[in-house]
Amino acid sequence: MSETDFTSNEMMTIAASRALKNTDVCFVGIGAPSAACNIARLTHAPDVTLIYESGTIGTAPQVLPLSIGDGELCDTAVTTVSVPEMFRYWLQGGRVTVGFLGAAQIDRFGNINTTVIGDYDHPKTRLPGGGGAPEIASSCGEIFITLKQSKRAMVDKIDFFTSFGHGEGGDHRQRLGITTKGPTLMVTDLAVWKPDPVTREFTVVSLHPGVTREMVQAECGWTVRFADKLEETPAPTGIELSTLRDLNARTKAAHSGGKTGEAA
Amino acid sequence: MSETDFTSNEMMTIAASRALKNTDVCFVGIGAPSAACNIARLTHAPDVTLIYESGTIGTAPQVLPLSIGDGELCDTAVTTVSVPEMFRYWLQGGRVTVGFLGAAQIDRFGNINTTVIGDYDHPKTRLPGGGGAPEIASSCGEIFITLKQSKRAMVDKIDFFTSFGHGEGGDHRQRLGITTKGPTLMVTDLAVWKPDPVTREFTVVSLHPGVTREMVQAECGWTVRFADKLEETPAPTGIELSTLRDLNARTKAAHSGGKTGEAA
Amino acid sequence: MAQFMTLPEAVAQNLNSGDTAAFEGFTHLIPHASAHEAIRQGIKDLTLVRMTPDVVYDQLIGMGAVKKLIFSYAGNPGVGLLRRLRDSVENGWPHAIEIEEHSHAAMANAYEAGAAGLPFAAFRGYKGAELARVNPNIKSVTCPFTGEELAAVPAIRPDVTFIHAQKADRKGNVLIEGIVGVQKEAVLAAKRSVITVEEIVDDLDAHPNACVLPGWAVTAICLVPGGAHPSYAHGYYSRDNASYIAWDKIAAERDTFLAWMKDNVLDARPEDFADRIKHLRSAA
Amino acid sequence: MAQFMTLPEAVAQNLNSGDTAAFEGFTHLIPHASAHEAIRQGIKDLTLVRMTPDVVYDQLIGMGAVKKLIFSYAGNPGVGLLRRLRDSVENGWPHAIEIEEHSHAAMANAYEAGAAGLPFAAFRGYKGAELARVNPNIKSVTCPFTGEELAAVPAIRPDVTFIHAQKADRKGNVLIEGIVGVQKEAVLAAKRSVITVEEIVDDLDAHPNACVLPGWAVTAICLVPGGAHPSYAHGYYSRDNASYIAWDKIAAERDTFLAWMKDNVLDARPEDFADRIKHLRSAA
Repeated sequence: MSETDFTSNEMMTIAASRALKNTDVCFVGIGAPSAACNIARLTHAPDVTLIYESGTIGTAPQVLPLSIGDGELCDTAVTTVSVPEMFRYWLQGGRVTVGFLGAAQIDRFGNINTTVIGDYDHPKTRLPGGGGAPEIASSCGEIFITLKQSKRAMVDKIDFFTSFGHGEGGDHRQRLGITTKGPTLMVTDLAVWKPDPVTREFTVVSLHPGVTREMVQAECGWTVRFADKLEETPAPTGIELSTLRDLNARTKAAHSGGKTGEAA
Repeated sequence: MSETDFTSNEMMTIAASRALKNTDVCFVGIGAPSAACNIARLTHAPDVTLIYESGTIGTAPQVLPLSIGDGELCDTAVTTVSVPEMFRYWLQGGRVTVGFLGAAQIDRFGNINTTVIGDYDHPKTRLPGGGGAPEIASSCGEIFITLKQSKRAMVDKIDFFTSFGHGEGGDHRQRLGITTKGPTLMVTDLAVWKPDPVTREFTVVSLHPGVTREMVQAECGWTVRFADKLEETPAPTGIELSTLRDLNARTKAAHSGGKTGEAA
Repeated sequence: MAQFMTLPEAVAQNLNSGDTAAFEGFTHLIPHASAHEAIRQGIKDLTLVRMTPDVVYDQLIGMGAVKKLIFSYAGNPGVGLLRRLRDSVENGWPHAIEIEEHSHAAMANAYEAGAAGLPFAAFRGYKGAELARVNPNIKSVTCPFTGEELAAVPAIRPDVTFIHAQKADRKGNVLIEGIVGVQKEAVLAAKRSVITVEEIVDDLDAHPNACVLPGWAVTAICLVPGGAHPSYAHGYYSRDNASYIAWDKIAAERDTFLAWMKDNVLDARPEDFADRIKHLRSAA
Repeated sequence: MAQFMTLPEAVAQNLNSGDTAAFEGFTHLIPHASAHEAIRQGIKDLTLVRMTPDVVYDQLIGMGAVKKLIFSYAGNPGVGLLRRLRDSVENGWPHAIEIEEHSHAAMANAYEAGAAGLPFAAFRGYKGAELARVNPNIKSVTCPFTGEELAAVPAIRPDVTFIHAQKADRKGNVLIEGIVGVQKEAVLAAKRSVITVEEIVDDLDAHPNACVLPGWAVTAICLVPGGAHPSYAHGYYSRDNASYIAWDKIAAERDTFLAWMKDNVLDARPEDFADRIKHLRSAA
């Protein structure tokens, strides 16, 4: 049972959610990953452990949090620890199997920039910065990335190496003494990408339903490589889609309402 | 109002208790110091903060604990933290004004041995070891010591430097880069001792009521120095004595009782 | 030893122009009232420290109170970028600020080292990350046992840390519950601390292992109900999300920003925060 | 992922002769039942780690299960010295054990570093203390910012850590309350962990910031009511002080020691602990 009427954003979130296993311990990055991680939890991976950098471990929010530090993350968590403990015992301690990151700018090797557009000292656009990403990228067992494709986001050369993916490719991680796998999956609104086993360049392995190679290339700033055996991403199932839509509806209802908001 | 009928142990505990101020934050060492610290809290220093290395901060036990980790220390504490936090944030953080130590063996410069009697590798007697003492001795603002005098305990040369007092005397602490004051007071069952301002050798400044210089020397393994102006320790007041005796009675009642104790 | 006083008194006594100051909070319990009071008192040349500078740091920067920012993630949480910070960094308005940028792991470890009285923190980090190129305060140490090279950053030791907490008892012991962030470390790392609280109670009624700061480890406590608005205080009131969204528009232009600051900060008082959270009180 | 099993199964699956093992607890929640099971299974050549080795380590040493002891304070709490440890160190009975001795600060930091996945811990310690002369695992590192020299010790990384806790839920999440000691760190620092608990419940009902070990960070959970006897379990039963006093006499002679071990350990079972604490149950 699959639905044919879904948006590319819905497809992205659902395809990303499928990558998480029930036994994973997942460090949930800011933004897009949060929806994917919670859909995984609400569908095929009810026991997946979700960790947010605010210190909430094993959280199970009813609605998507507005930030990584919402009260509901704490209310539904197995435990909430201090931020130093989170980064020392839980992330650096090597206990997290998957780090799920978004990206403002990314290159073909999964290196991510969320720091600046332009020169660091005189930036064209000052972005938020790395937050937890630099050590999520090196300490988690592997890294999943999810983002909406655009030529502005997927670039030949990123302006700043906020977090390290596969560097210049090949065994660059090992040469830096990083023992974790790094980016092993990227899910966009158009396709599923995996790194080439040798070069580590992200390669399209699956096109979402209705998406062509040309559409993927049109929204990517480098020359896209496609796998020899290119698959089609299974469309969202009815359950996946209704779970996502219910979550979004609950989230919208919970976070809107008649608040004045004039005195920030 | 003072009592004339008291034991030398009672005099020791009470004289030691007088050294703590209401504003002190005191790290309470194992053994003899515990009674002195709690008598201070129960008499002139009701707001003194007592810390035990088990992680209990601001504790106010009704009876003397059997160990540094009794449940009552936690029940009456302002908060109970983990042992790593205790040693990192609270002791090393420089927040403790007084460390109160006992001693199995001590020399004239307040260096303490609780590790071995005899050679370290082939000891005559294996003692418990340093526990918290090495860093209590260097991290607390100053160190108070209390012990019952004997030639076996107060020796010319200690067998092992478990914790550093004034080393060889003089500015030895500063030469090692230790910025805290070290031992500033020693209270025995016979006298009150303070370090000479220059040599740092412990010097008797006050004899307990009824104690002579000869009695102090008879129970000390080095040639005792006496202050030019030797005072007499004020005898315990009625309140001090009744507070101590009540505490000891409560403690005895709480910790005895008809328990079998056969299956340790 | 904690002294109870008004927030204007606490800021006047504990925050000086030129200080290194942390107004800490991790989405939860952001000390807005304290930052507003600092702005009202015209404090300048601050070196501001915080893992997650958000709206309130945007305000301090936009008002020209900040010389330098030490941080790891600067954003309007759940909304987007900080427009006053961008205007300063990209266009130099009202003046350019100096930036010392770290990762969260580095900042968390640096606060922890500060609380522990250590001069630096060592951690496994910054591998392949470019911040190590642009931030001279990222160095390394070598493990004397394994030879592994680890990242090292200086401990954070603010002159003063401001936090907001749920409650204090009459002896000045302070309870923080829920997402506790890095506030305990930020207070213990600082020379002085000012804590605004939702209420002052006879008994904290705290779990034995809850996050409690003893009164003798705190400098000043100020009763400011609602003092974390528009962020939230777990058990007291929820986040005013509309205010975060509104901020994006207010901060977009210098004029609207300055007008808003006059009405809501310069001409306001700490007591006004209580009104701002009335509609956000927890049902509990 | 935590597996529920019997204590004999958990010891058989997780403790091997030659392992480095920590049976941790800080006066509170000492895992006596686990140590007795290890003795019954005839495990040998252990490197035992603990800040405060007490009666239960005296028993392991006296039974010849121990090759090396890493510790910072060895005593019968509130009573005196450990006579079986002394007999081993002073007289080599049943054999001499190797000693690696630290201060509490060093051990606490070393566990913390182990939990944090670091190879070593740096702290301000051992100044003027002679342990640095006799223990080659005490080295130093230099702060790359201030030049200050700090003490360094290797992280503790046991093959297996045993602790006793108040309760677990059915997903294997474990709650420790009261004096929490260094147990969380000891579990997280270890490759494997075995946790005996007083009870298994549907809901931990834990304070959000209480000391909880998630089930996926734990190897085995065993229901052993009374398993901390003669130490105590906060909220469940009090310390059996008479047993600690009695131990001093039992351990004084090799014969009385061996006889006691036969009756109370070798010929006993984990289920016997429940009886031993019946008279010590908290009124609550």
